[in-house]
Amino acid sequence: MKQIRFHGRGGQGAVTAAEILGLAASEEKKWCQAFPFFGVERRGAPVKAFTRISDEYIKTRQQIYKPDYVVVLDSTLMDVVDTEEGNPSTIVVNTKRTPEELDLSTGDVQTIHATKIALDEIGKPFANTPMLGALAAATGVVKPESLKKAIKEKYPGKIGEKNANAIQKAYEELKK
Amino acid sequence: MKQIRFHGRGGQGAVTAAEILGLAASEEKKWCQAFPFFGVERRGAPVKAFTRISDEYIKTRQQIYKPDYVVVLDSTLMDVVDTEEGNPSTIVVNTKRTPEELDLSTGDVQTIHATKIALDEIGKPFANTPMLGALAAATGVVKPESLKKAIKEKYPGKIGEKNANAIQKAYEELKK
Amino acid sequence: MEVKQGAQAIAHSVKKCKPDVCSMYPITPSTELPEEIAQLVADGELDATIIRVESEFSAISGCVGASAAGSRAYTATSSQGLALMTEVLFAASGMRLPIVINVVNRALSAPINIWNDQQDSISQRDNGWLQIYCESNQEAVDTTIQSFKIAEDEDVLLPIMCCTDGYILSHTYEPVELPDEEEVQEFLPEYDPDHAYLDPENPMTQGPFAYPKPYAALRKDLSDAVNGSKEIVKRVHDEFAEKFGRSYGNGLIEEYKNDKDTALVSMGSICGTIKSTLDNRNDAGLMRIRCYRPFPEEEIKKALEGKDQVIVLEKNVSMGHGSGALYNEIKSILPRSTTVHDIVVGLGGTDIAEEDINNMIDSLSNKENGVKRWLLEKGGKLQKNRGEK
Amino acid sequence: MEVKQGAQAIAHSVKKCKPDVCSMYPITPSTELPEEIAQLVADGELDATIIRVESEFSAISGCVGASAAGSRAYTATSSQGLALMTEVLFAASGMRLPIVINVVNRALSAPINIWNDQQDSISQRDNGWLQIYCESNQEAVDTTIQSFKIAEDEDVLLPIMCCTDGYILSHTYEPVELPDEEEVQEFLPEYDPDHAYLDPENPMTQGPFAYPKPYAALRKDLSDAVNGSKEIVKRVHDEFAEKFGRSYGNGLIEEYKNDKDTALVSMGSICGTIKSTLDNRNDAGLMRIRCYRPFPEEEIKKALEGKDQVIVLEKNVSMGHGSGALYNEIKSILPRSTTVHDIVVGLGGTDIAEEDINNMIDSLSNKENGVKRWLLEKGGKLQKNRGEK
Amino acid sequence: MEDDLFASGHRACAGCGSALALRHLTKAAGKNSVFTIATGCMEVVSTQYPTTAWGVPLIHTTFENAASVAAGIKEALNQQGKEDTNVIALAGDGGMVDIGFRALSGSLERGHDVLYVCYDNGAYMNTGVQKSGATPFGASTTTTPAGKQSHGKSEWQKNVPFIALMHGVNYVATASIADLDDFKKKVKKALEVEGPKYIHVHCPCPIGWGFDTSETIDQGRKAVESGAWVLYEIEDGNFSISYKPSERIPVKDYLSGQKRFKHLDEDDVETIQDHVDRNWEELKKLEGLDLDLLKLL
Amino acid sequence: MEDDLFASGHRACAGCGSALALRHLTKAAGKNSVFTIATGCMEVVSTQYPTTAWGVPLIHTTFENAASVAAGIKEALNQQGKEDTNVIALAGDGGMVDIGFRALSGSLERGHDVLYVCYDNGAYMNTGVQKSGATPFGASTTTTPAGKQSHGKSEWQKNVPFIALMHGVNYVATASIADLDDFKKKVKKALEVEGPKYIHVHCPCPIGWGFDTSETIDQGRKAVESGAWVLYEIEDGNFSISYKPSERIPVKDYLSGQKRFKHLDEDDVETIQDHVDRNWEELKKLEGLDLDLLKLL
Amino acid sequence: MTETTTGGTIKDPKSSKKNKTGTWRTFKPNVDKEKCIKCGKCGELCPEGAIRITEEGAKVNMDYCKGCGICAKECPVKAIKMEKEEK
Amino acid sequence: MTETTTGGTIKDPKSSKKNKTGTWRTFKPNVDKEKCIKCGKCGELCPEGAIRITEEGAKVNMDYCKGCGICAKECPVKAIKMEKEEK
Ligand SMILES: Cc1ncc(C[n+]2csc(CCOP(=O)(O)OP(=O)(O)O)c2C)c(N)n1
Ligand SMILES: Cc1ncc(C[n+]2csc(CCOP(=O)(O)OP(=O)(O)O)c2C)c(N)n1
Ligand code: SF4
Ligand code: SF4
Ligand code: SF4
Ligand code: SF4
Ligand code: SF4
Ligand code: SF4
Ligand SMILES: [Mg+2]
Ligand SMILES: [Mg+2]
Repeated sequence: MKQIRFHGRGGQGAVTAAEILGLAASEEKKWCQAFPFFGVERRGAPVKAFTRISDEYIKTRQQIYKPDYVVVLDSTLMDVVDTEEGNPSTIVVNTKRTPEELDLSTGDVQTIHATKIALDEIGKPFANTPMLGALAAATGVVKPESLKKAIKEKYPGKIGEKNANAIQKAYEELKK
Repeated sequence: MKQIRFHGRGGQGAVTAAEILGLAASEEKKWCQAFPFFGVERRGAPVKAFTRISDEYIKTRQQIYKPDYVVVLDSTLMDVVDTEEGNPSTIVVNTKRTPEELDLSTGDVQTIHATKIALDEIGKPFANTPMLGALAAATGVVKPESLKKAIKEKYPGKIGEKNANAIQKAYEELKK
Repeated sequence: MEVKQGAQAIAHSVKKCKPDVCSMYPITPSTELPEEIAQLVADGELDATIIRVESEFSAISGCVGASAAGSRAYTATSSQGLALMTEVLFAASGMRLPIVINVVNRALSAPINIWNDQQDSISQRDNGWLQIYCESNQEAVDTTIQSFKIAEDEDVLLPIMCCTDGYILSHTYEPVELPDEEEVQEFLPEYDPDHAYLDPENPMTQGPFAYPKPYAALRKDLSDAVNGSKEIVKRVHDEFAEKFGRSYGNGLIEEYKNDKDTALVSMGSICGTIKSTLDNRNDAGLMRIRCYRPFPEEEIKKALEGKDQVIVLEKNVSMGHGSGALYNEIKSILPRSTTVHDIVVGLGGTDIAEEDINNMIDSLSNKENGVKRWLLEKGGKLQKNRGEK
Repeated sequence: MEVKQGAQAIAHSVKKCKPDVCSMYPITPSTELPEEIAQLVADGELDATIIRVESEFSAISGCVGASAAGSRAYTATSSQGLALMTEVLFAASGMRLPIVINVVNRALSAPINIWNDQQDSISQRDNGWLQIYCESNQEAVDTTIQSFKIAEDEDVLLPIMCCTDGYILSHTYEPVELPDEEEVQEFLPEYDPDHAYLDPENPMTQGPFAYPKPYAALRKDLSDAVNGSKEIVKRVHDEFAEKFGRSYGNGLIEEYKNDKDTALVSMGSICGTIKSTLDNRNDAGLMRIRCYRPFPEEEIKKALEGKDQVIVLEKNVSMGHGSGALYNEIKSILPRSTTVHDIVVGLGGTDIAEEDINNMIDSLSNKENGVKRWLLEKGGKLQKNRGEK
Repeated sequence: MEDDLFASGHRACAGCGSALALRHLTKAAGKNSVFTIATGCMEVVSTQYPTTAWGVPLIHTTFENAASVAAGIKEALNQQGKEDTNVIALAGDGGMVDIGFRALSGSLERGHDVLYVCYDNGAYMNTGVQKSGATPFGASTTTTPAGKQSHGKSEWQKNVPFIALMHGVNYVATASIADLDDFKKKVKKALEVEGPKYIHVHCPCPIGWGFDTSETIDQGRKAVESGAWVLYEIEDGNFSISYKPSERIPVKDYLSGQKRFKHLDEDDVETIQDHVDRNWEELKKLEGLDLDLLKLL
Repeated sequence: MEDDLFASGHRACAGCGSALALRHLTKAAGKNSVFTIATGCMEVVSTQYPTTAWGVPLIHTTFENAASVAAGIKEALNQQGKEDTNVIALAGDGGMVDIGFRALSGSLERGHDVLYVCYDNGAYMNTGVQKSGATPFGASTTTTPAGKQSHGKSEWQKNVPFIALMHGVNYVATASIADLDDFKKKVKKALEVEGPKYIHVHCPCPIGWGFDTSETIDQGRKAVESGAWVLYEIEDGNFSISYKPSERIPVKDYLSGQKRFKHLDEDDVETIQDHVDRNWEELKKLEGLDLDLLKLL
Repeated sequence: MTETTTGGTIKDPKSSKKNKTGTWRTFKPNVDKEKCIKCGKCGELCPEGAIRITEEGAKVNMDYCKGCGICAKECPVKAIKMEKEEK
Repeated sequence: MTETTTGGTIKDPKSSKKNKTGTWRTFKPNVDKEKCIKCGKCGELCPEGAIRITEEGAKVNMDYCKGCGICAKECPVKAIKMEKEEK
């Protein structure tokens, strides 16, 4: 079983990212669970969302305390919340900066300027979908094809296409 | 312990009669309970009320099924409800008729035209208080003095006086 | 001693406690309470503000506002009225507002019925309100006064229901001793809370939003306060007994001839009828629960220790069990060597006569396992749950 | 299989049951149900009338009106909303109206909190509604469909609450199989009641006023119907399993590795976490209560027969006991040879982790008498009731 | 004579104005009608299990929810294809004006095709004459008793017809059992209107008001003749007075026949007369105005 | 600058019009005020245990009962001899107009000396933008979503200020966060009036309406300039418009800036424009009339 | 045992007629058939629906008449008198 | 264990200030002190109460500013610009 935590702000699509990751896993005939941290914070406030992926039916309903991977949609959050909580093995951050500049204790730190990709590909600064591509590249937890299929199913038509492109772009960028 | 049942119609003061009988018993340092049969019938409909009198504290809260005495405030009720239910030893009826004319199975049947007394003494056709005088005369369950004291305490001033007179008159009439 | 109708007597008792705000709505059979209190205020005998609300939801909400402002708040209700208050009842205990309600017990719809049973308050048993059930009008008068003192005790600070059976007590005239007003004032200290007032000089926020951890911790606080109040219920009862000379068992439970192998267990006015019945036989005793919330587990256990047979008579049903709610609470604390029977009685005002109680004692035995039965009418046969062999 | 949010999945399940009237009011965390259903109607995918009421009191009242008129009526709610319905809930069961509510469980105020526990529906346990608690979203989807069929069965004719844990299920996306609409229609017969319609050609009066005797008799009828519905809950569950290939224990309870000396007892989504925990140890099993009302006493007794130790984990408190409501219900039916512990967990959304469950099993033992404990935060120590030595 | 749809054998008090209103309401609405009623005198006296006074379908649930039960019924009947069945929500002044007011307001706002009828006997009669929002100023009730410190109810009655109107209701009317033809005409007219409609009918109660059972009609008539109760209609936002007494009798003539007003002193009576005069003037003004009362927000 | 009584650190969304209203409401009411608030955005964002944004005493209980809790507070403070403390009951449109409406109506009827303030953001925002009685016609909300069969909400908004007025309330006003001086003036004026008073303040919500957080004031302003939201006062039954745009902008200019109206077609917009025009005319008429709106029954 | 129906529904419309409220009466209306002009007023105004207008004039159904006296009071020609019910 | 107060009352007025909502911001207002005419409009209109007008002009308390942009939009002289918050 793999457990992933997303950090974002209300409105940035962390929950949607967690959901789409689950959808992608499902495309691969895996079981999944995706859920937000159930807060009442308003738009702009830090939020968390989670995904579990497993080859088997997932029975447990506890929250995720020890994520395998962490995805940070907005690097400004890193001063505000402990994004490394629970010792993830990999952390993927949306930022212009390099992993070194971030100076984290997590073993595998990967960075990507997903907002730029989003602006380029989708025309809006929603970094959540490209960050899924980045996660796929960094960890292989799902295949980028599954992500693209998932996003196209959720958003049929243009929007889905564009988001799929952003996922692909981010995937490739980090794979390099 | 003595148990008394009153029959009347909504608005005729059966409950008040039961209460005043209780008050009178209390004047004689006895314990009492007075309660209506808890119906939702509207004014005019047949109603029942009860009094228990005892030398000791009364523990029981059951309804009264076997009254020692029954008081009928309105003889037109006798075709409508079974005023003899529970085999009372004495039944006192407000009517112009004689006990014989009533043709009841109760051993001791006493009649008195209490409405007339009420009209004479109180100026209103409320037979409930004179019927208490009649009950006292017929059964001795309380003394007429206690009834008069009770009614005067409950209705200080003129009204109490008049009702007390009605009680006395009815008492005397039936004692003859 | 004065002969007074139960509801009137309670109203006079309330008056002596000098509530500041009475926020009330009429409903049979508690109606006489708001009526009598309105008359006392109209006649200048009680200096309280009455809020003649448009619903029971507002009745209890008005009490919440007044109590949160640091005043003594009071209401009375029954049945549908209490059910309508449900949401606010939970809030009031959570906010630790020592509101006093005289619940005049009545059955719940549907069908609609105005007579007595105890479904209304018993179905509020989870909500953190204390509940005391009275056997007589005198006890109702006395318990009303005790209620204010218990609720406002700084170790309690909880709302309380003083429960009396509708009609059977509320509409019965019988002698009561109304405590002297000055003595009541001596007995009942002024209410001057530290946790609930609304003072612009000292602003506080009441009724906040809480995340899981503080929420759970506050619920535990509440639970501890409810449990802890047992001692205060007892203490206030004893203090009252000391000052006014009347007591009711140990304040939590009352035992009557409870030295037999069989014990009846019940609450409220029916216990009078049971006592009267037991006066004529020698094979059973009574353990009356006076304080139902908090549930005096130890006291009950002790009082029923070693019994062969316990017969619970209760005026409520917990649907889906085929029995009343009290049954499980009693059964769960007794050893298996004690046979526990449950009889649902008195629903919607069906009378329970001494003959019925005799019949129960005669027909039940500790030989069999505990049984669940219903008495649906006076003099009726004990009914089984459908499907029971 | 589709990955869907719990609430959405349930909404689609409701849609397949084709309710006629959905009378609904939003409240966290059940809000997504009225929202999703509104969207389905707005898009012409469901031909139902939505009544967008101004309160939950009217939500359930609208259901009562529609159901009394002989239509299939539906609503969804949580917490405060369910509490606000209290009075009408009693009326609806008394009138035998087979309304279906999806209760998305949430804690009750005060303090206000929007997260999951089960206080809301558990505190409605007396009122004659059936209650089924789901462990997963798939079960919620399936049980919603079963609920209509159970409720409308002519031997039942009772309203039902299909309960799912707020957020933990309602807001979690996971794969679910949404039954085919036509198959659902085959499974669920048309509702054509004989006891509740409003036809000018055939006038009937519903919700009358009843004197004590008929009142008591009607309450007994209700109780018998609730108890009798146990068989239908089971039967409908089996029929569903037959047709759709999914089952949940025997429909009433579900046993998991329940061949150990220790059994955990619980309801709802936490049972998933418990199962997962038990997968890594070999000294305890689980008995999950799926059908809480009616209370499947015999089934539970049998499943717990001979256990040394039973640990009840419950997300509610019956104040004044220092424990949850389920505790007494379980304890009262088990022999004294079985030690029964109660742990109040998960109040107001506090998470229960596998570590906590391990800790409970490890720290409790059947040597001592049953204990009552509280888990107030994830990874926290089990707390005693204040005053307990 | 056709059989009443609200049948004999009901248990209302002798001389009950509300029962009279129900006889005629059911008659005017006709057989193709479904009723729901809030708890109150009329429900308690007409549905004692296992008998019923109703010849049309009726459902009672609670005191608060007649309006929302009606909404449920109406929408269910529509779904069943029975759009032409009249649905009528009935409540006393307590059930409509006070405790049931949220349900009424919500139902009006949503616009269900339901007729709401408040039978206003001026207090909570079923529970023994407690004040309601509709109780008139000065009336002594058991919760606003006259006493050393009190002259009865100290607020004016709640203006529910206008409040209903402000919900955007196309048909609002007041009526009285003193003019049954007017009442029935209004019921019929209302039932012709699509959407929500509201009728408030004045029903004297011998018990609660304190007058002889034979005077029920007379008391209602005096209310109308004095202007203490004004008969009017508001159709599509247009206000019109249905009946204008050639000369209004002094309100004292109305008040003096009732025990509930017995305690009022001359000042009180004057206050009430002033109020009635003032209202009458304003209502007459309103009648002449070119103002669409439905279009104020 | 004096410290706000509704302090920074509250958790409302960026650009929240309602939070702005509360800042100024508390300022205008001043320190000697006690508030009670219904469940809703403003309560949830301001009272997260163990912190509070409130610098004045506040109590929250449920969603339905702000008005009756306020009644209890006011009467208790009176009993304590603190008659001069302002008591203010605050609720969103859901809490005031829908679920809390019985409590409001009852409290108004009884005449407690309380100021009721509805902060109207046009829907149930706290639970995710569901329709309320105050939601404008045509708005898409999560419970009145635009869809194949639907053009958003199909009823006009409930006219609560006039409904409140018809309860006999001596001071009723509408306001907007687009004119804070007007709002504060009205709050102060209201607090000078004895008895119940009602203020309904329009508070744009970027989340629920769908506009950029920077446009909150602008959206409010467009509502006022188009006449979709009219600022007025009704003092002792006398109606007056507080602000008359020299020329009303087309309502389209207001609607077009918001996602909730995005689906409306030309016909819809015209319907709304007609409605707004018509209301404006009627309100202007009303302003000129010699009619005491408090004396209609 | 008491007979019941599912949910307490009553399928017997107007069965209140079994309840003879005439027993509540203490005064009863006496119609003077000579005077009666058959205007129907009394029948309209009787809260019990206890008056039918027949060929011979107003006819009171004593099974239900509660004796309120409205008919007597409102009869335009005073054709009805209330008399004490006697036994 | 979590600390609690009786009934959950909060006796610490305005303690929300402990909650630095400045962390929510993605854009931040930048006041051009030169342009600012100290009219106070921005301070009045800030939902956070995060602007004080000082001698030198409008001053934003970045601890609480959520970056809504109202101040920038409403400033009569356009003295405020919203800029992306950078890390
Ligand atoms: C929630 C609730 N509160 C109170 C009652 C008690 N109750 C029943 S009817 C009634 C008064 C009814 O008054 P109204 O609506 O004016 O009808 P009326 O009896 O006057 O005809 C009251 C207070 C109730 N049934 N339910
Ligand atoms: C009885 C009850 N029903 C529903 C809710 C859920 N609820 C809380 S706030 C809210 C909406 C509030 O809307 P409004 O009053 O307009 O305030 P806003 O959130 O828009 O500021 C709802 C539906 C509740 N708390 N209690
Ligand atoms: S109390 Fe009044 S309204 Fe009620 S039944 Fe009697 S007369 Fe009619
Ligand atoms: S949702 Fe709207 S009203 Fe609620 S806090 Fe956010 S901006 Fe304010
Ligand atoms: S009112 Fe008089 S005249 Fe007319 S029908 Fe009746 S009895 Fe005859
Ligand atoms: S006395 Fe009354 S009840 Fe009898 S017939 Fe005349 S009007 Fe009807
Ligand atoms: S609005 Fe502009 S000019 Fe006015 S104080 Fe603020 S920054 Fe300065
Ligand atoms: S951007 Fe918004 S929150 Fe920040 S100072 Fe300006 S108005 Fe205030
Ligand atoms: Mg009434
Ligand atoms: Mg809102």
